Formats: sequence, structure tokens, C-alpha cells
Amino acid sequence: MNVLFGSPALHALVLGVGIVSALLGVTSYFIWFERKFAGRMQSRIGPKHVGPYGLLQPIADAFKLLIKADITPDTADRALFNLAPLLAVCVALLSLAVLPLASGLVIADLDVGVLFFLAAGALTVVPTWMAGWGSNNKYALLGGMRAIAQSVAYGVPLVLAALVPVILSGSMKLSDIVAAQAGGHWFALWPPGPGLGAGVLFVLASLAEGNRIPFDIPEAESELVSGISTEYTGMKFGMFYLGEYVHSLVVAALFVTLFLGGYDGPGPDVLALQLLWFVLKVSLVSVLLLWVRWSYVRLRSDQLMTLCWKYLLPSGLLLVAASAVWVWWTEQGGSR
Amino acid sequence: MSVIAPLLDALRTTIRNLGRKPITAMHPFEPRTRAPRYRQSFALLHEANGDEACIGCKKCEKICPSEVIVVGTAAKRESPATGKKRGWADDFTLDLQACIVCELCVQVCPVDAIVMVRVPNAPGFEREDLFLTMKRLYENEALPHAPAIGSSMIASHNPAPASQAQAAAPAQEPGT
Amino acid sequence: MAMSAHATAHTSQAKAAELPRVPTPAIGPRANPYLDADSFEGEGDLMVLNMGPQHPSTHGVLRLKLWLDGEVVIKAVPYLGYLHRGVEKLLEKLSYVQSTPIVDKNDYVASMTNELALVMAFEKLEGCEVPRRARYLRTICAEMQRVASHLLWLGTFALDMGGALGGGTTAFMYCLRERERILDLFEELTGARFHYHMMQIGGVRHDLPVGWDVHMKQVAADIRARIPEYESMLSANPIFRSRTKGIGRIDARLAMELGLSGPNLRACGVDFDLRRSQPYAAYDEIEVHSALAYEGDVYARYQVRVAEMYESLRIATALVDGVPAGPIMGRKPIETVNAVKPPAGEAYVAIDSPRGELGCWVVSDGSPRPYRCKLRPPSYHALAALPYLLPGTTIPDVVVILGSLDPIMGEADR
Amino acid sequence: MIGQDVAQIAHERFGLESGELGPSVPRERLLEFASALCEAGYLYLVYISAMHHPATKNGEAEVPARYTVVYRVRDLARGLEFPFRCEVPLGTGVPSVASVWAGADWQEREAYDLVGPVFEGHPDLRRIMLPEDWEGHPLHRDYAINTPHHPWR
Repeated sequence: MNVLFGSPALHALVLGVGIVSALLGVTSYFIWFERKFAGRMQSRIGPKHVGPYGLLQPIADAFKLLIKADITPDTADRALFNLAPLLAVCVALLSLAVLPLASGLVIADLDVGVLFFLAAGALTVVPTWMAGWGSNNKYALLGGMRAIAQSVAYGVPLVLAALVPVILSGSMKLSDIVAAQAGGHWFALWPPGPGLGAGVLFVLASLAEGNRIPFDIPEAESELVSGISTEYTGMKFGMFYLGEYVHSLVVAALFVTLFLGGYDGPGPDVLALQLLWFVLKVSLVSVLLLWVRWSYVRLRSDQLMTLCWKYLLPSGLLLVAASAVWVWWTEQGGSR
Repeated sequence: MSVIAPLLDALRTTIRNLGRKPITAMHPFEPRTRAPRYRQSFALLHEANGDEACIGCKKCEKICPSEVIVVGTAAKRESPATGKKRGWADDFTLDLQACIVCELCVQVCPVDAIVMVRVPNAPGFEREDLFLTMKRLYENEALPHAPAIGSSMIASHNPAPASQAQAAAPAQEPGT
Repeated sequence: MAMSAHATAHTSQAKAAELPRVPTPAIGPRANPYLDADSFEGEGDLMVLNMGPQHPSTHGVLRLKLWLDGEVVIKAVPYLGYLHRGVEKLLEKLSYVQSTPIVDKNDYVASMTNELALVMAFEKLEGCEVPRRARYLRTICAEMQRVASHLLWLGTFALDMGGALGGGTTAFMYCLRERERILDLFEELTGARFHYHMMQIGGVRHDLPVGWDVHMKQVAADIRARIPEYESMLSANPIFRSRTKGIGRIDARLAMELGLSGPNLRACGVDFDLRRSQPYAAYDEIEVHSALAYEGDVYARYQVRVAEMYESLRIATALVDGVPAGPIMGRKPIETVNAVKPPAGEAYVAIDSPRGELGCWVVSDGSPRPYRCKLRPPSYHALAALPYLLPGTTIPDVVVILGSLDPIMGEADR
Repeated sequence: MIGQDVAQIAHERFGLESGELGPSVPRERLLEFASALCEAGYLYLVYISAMHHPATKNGEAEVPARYTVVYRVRDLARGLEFPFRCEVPLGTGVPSVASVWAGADWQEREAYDLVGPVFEGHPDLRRIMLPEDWEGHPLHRDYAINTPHHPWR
């Protein structure tokens, strides 16, 4: 294992603290950017008053959420209710552990990295359901029900989509997958077809599995008031909010890693340049996701299930088969 | 393709609007221009010779649908300016909290004493802040007021032939 | 297209009322609104969910009591009255003159039409003629109000299905952006943005300001150019279509029996429009094409309303060019609270408000106050369809169906 | 426009004269009359409303307090309207026409809630605008506008 600081434990600690705090900072400014972006898209201005261009708005928001009254309903299951928001953030951050930001810049480069983030992704439903059940509110309960159905369903195409780069690169280690794409051989571009399809499938499925916008059917403001977070106030609500955006960013980062060559880009292989490429790609994907999010209305929960079982699952199987055929064919023909 | 094309269409619409100028009006940091007829708060007017115009006839009090106007009529006495005997109001209050801004009081005023001003009453922290006393109503006189005063409104409502020419070519309104 | 106003303005002959094309429907299968939810046989108990009165999508303060099997609605009972202000009692207490600004507050997104219905009923009772200029102004106001109301409906409808953090808000903001310009127009004309007090017994209160017609035509042209943009986000969008097609289907017979009106009725294939069958104001001088759809589902209601926006813009633009000169009041000016004293009698007048047939039934006993004044709000009749439409649907559909009926609770509860 | 065909039916089958306000149908035959209207094509229910007349003295004869329930139906295909009414003394029920027009359900509930006539045979006659424990009917002529009531919860 490639270790930057002394022992592996120290390496993990330093990098972990560094990356997580950097990500939390980035997330709050991602939220600021989204508000500006969505505002302009809707002929509005967006945050403006706190600081120049409203740049201090995320800090003001966090401060506001901190000083809000923290209400726990009398009938709520206190343990579940209070633990859920914390878990939501933790679980969203979990996938970061295996994410290579640059060559060697990874907290724990597991041999089964893909398996790890799939497992971590499957966990996101746990805090959601804890919130849904623990709130003892009918709307929250309905939200929790939807979340479970959605998570279970979309876990399957997610695995299939993640399998495609695994098959193509022949490894479950994320740094190997990135290395296999080095020199512009990004899986989204080459081989044509399975890579890009799997990439789209991956983003759809992981957003849906995490019940994130635009698949936030468990929250569905217009139907379920606020779904699982109906009873949450103050910072507990803020943590759900944060978890949601962290998850969106992590999904974008994983997509970049698996399908867009990760930190690969033109130029010499220095750490700073690699990091730059990575951040650039993640930002681009995030903006694309924002654009989509602010352009479409929401599907109904049962239609989302239909989409998953009837369309995404078969196409996922097809993509896996196609990539397997591709690998077999290149090995046979030795076309490399 | 019939699925993809409309989806792309929506994306195109949103990205096109990204380039448009925002329409947000930064109220109250930047003043909004209001139409001349805009009606918000109230004012009582003085006559040209300095007399208070209100004669305390209580017509506005009677017509107000939400009963927010209370007029106290004083005894008739001579006007200091003209020396003629006329009616006076010794109290005039208007509760803006319940006012529905229908402008009926302006319409019925026989002496054009009450008008609606274009500037909203400043928000307050007490209920009294939205309670217009006679003093505050006369203070509001300086504010720009809607062009409609009772007599001009009634004149424009008159179906007599004289007003037809006026209706066909409305005069330029003040305060534009 | 825009020929009508000019062509017919000279003739000024009242057009013969057109006969509508109406299907002759038989009674189809209906949900049972009086179902005993306790006798439901299935796995486990039903969950009773109170949707509203504080809920983001109940368009005000409607409360829906839903019996749910999972997410499927078995029975739905609407509870009204959270916005009941006793307007009909209030109208008995106020004089005819005072009541016009009061009804502004009923349908608060289409105040013009509220006033119009009430004022027309009083005029019929009093037997007073409205001059042609006033009738033109009334029609222009009513049509622009319809566009404003439909824009707000379209926005909130997109919000209903898109949620506050997605594409729904975007469509909502676009719609409000254009609606704001119509409100600016009304501000110029009447001095108010929501509660106008424009109509008056015998005519209108405000004459056109200088340059208003030019401004109005500009706004109408701009909005007409923008409506395709909203449609690009919704009409052909497969997500939107799958959310609306075949949902909340109501057959023509049930719609008639329930008294559904306006776009809700025309979406069932019933070609009935009060503007054509009983032309009021200046509608006898202009050709009105009412939009029609046949499916009776949510998508049909959406189509009808969007088509109505184009049509209303056309009517208003065509009329504003031909506004005749003349007085704006047909009776002597109202200068006292008891100025209007109709003879004893009864009158019912209905107009086609943005939401449908807005009627006013007024009884006079010869005093300056109505003896009885009933308003017939289209929203109330539309809400009566909910117990028939909701059973068998899921919660997301409940929101969409409710939104598609375009109820305004201020009007339904009065 | 008033539907003359129904006016004729009312005259021939029910012996009723209908002026501008429509015929006054006796309560015993109201349901029968409504069904006849429905068969004649008047499928559209415009509104049902009611008003209350307090007892008055007409010279020597005392006119007792009564309710007037007014109906208006429409034939959309021909654009014809037909109003009719039913007058009952206080304390007497009016037959419900909810079995003829489904929309009569809520219309009658509203009339009952605000004015007071009881509709017999209505499937679900509850108050609709006011809370269930409200006392009195606000549109009664003798219900003063400042009648005290329990504070709203």
C-alpha cells in the first residue's frame, strides 16, 4: 500500500481528517453555487446580502440552523430520531475512504474498493428509515417506506453499473480502475456503448438509491410535506441537508473515478495537476446534475420502480454482458 | 427519440433562461416605480387657502365596508381663511390593519378631502403604527398621492355627454 | 385570427347564442364516495392520513381525510370551511355598493371576475344598461385576469408534481415572472395588484390610462412568445405525461351532475362556454373559441388551460384596439352608500371565470341591501369531484388531481 | 334562456305554473319532478341554495316562517336553464335530490349548514362550512351577525 505519512494508520488519519473537512467546506460552497445557479436559471438573483455575492450565506445558514430550537416530538423514538441525522452524514462520507483523489492520495486503497462503496451506498437507507420510523409521523413513515423500496430496487442496477468498469479493468481496486483508464482511455468513451451507458446508469441508480434529488421521492415536499425530515428542526435538519449534498458530490466523484478516468488528464503526473483535473471533472458533472435537477418534474414512486425493474435492470444486464464480450474479444484478438 | 427530444427541450429552456437578466426587484433596498394610480395609504388634504378640507360629513365612515374610518364631527364654525361658516371634523381615524383599500371613501368624499397616497405605510412593531390618526393623515399630505380624487372620479363616472370627450381622450395624469 | 374585434365592432349586433356540442353521456362506473372504510377487507388496517389543512399542496386550507392501504387511497373525504368567512352573511349586511370590494377576496387570484359576476347580477336586478366602452373594458380585464390566473395555476401545478427543490420551481418562477407583468398592467389601470375594485354597478370605476393599450399589447405579445417555453418543460416531457395522462379521469356525465365548469368541464369533451352560450360584457361582439379536450384526465385539463391562455391573449389584444369612445358608467355616479336600490326581485347571472361558472344569485326586497346573495363558486363544485376521483389513486396522484381541478379555497369556503 | 319544454312538462304533468322564477314544486312531488327534469336532458346542476323567510304579518293573516329551497339546472346541449323552487315551513324536511344529480350532495349540505332546511334522504347530511358543533344556521334572517359563538379551536 502506498503510504504518504509514516504508518498506514497515520496516513489514514491525516488524509481522512483533511479530506472530510475539505469536503464539508466544498459542500457548503456547492450549496451556495447551486442557489446562485438555480436562481439565475429561474430569473432570480439568489443569495446576495450576506457578504459579497452572498458568499457568506452558507456560514450564516449553518449558524442559523445551530441556534434554532431543537424539537424532538414527544412520541418520537428518541434514540432513532436523534441518531438518524448523524448517521446520514457519516454514511454519505463513508465512500470517501476508497476514493483516489490523485495518484496515491487515497485514505485506504482497498483491494475491494468497489465492493466497499457499494456496501456503503446500501447503508444510506438505514438513517432514512430510522428517521422515517423514529419520527412517529405518518408522512415520515410513508417517506421511509418509499425510501426502502427505492433503495432496495436501485441497489441492483447500481451493482450492475459498477460491474462494467470492474470487468473492463479487471480489478475492484479503484486506483487500478483509474490506472486502466490512464492516457485518455476513459471507460465513458472507450469501449463505445457499455461504458457511457453504465456511467449514466450509475449516476441514476446511485442518486435514486440514496433518495437524492431528483429522485427525492421519500422527501417529496409537495406530497409528503417534507417526508422523512418533516419532524426535524435546527441542526438535525441541517445534517440531513448536508448529507444530501455530500452524497451528491460523492456520487459525482465516484462517477468520475469509474468512468471519466478519475484524476487522469493531459500534462505531467504531478499531484497538484491530478487533483486539479479531478476537481474539474467533478465540478462539471455536478453542474450537469444540477442542470438536470432544476429542469424536470418528479416521477411518481411507482413509476420510479417501473423505470428501475423494467428498463434499468435489463439494460444493466445488457451492459455487463456487452462489456464482458468486449473484454473477451480484445483478449482473443489481442487488438491492443 | 420521442422520449429523449422533449427531455433535451426542457434542458434547453432552462439554459436559455440562465442567460436572461434576473427580474428580481430588490424591494425595499431599491425603490420600485409605482403606477400613478397606485393606492396604498391615506392622506387628508388641506384646501388651497390653508383650511382643512374635511367637513366631517361622515360619508366615508358610512360607506367603508370594513368600518375602519371613524369621523368626529365638530360644530359648524367660521373658516379662518374665508370667514364662511362650514363643517369641521375634530377627529378622523383610519385603521389600516382592517382596510381593504377599496377606495370607496375617496370616491364618495364630496370635498376631495381624503386621498390615497402611493407610498405604503412604513411597517411598524405596534398595532398603533398602522393606526392613522388625524395628525398622521395630515402629515401624509406631502406624500405623492393617486390622481383619483373624489370629484374627478365622479366626473369620469358621469354618463352625461360632457364627460364623453374626456373619456375618449383622458387627460395626462399628474405624478407620472 | 385577430379579425373579430375590428370586423364586428362596426356591426355591434348581438350574435345569436351558439349551440354547444355536448356529448350525451350515460352513467359510467363511479367510485363510491359513501364507502364505509371500516368494512374494507384487506391485509391489516387502513391508515388514516389527514392531508391538510396545513399542507404545501392543498392550495390553501383544504383538509383531505384519506384512508390509505399502503399508499393507495381507499376513501377520501374533503373537509372545507377552514377559510369560511361568512361572505354571504356579510353581503346581507352590506349595501350593494359596499359589497363589490368584499367579493374581491373570494377568488383572490382572479378578483376581476368575482366583481364582474356580482356587479352583473346587481345590474340585472336594477335593470341598468352598461355602456359599450365599459363592457369592452370589462372583457379585456376578465381575459387578462384569466391569463394571470392560469399562469399561476400552471406554476403551482408544476410545483405540485415537481416539488419545491426541482424543475417544478423553475416552471413556477417562469409563470410568476409573466404573471407579474399582468399585475403591473392592472396596477396601472386600477391602482391595485390583487384586489382591484375595478367593476362598479353600471360600469367600471377606472378609465384606461394613456398608453395602456400599447403596454397591454406588448405584454400580451411577450407572454404569447413565452408560453411555448413552459410547454417545452411540460407538455411533451415524458415525465410530465406519465404523471398526468389517464390520471383523475372524470366522465362527462359525472362532471355535469357535479356542476363542474370551465376548463374542468371542457376537458371532458363538453363544449360549453358561458361566453358563447350566454354572451355577457362584450363577448357578443367577438368570436370566442373555447379550447376542448376529450380525455377528461389531468393532462386534458392542462391542455385546455394552456390553450385558453393563447385564446384569452388573442381576445384581449383584439378588443383593446377597438375600445369605443363613450362613458364608462351607465347610471348616475355612486356617491352614497345607499345609492343602489333595485326593485324587489331575483336575478341569477353567471360568467365564465378562469375556474369556471361563477354565478351570483341575488334576491332583493327593495332595500339597499340584498335580501339574500348566493355566490356559486366553481371551486366548490370542482372539489365535490374529489371523493369520486381520489379512490384508487396514490398520494402523488392526489396532489396532482387536486391541483388539476384548480380550486381556490377562498372561493370554495367563502 | 328558460327551457320552455320543462315548463310545459311542469304544467301538464304536475299542474305547475312557472314564471320567471320557475315553478314552486310541492315537496311531495319534488323528487319526481327532478327525475323528470333529468330525463328531459337537464343533467347539469348549476346550484341549489336556500333562503329563510321569517314569520310576517300580512294584514290579519300571519304567514309562518318558511324556507325556500331554490334549484337551477341546465341542459348544456341546448343551452337551456330551468330554475325551480320548493317552499317548506320551518321544521319540515325537503326531499334530497342527491340521487338524481350527484352534485346535489354538497349543494344540499351547504344549504343545510348555512340556512337550515333539512334534506331528507341525503346520504351524508353533515355541516360542511362550519364546525360540527356549531349552533344555529348563520343565514337565518334572525341570526344576528354578531351572534356570540365558541372560540374557534
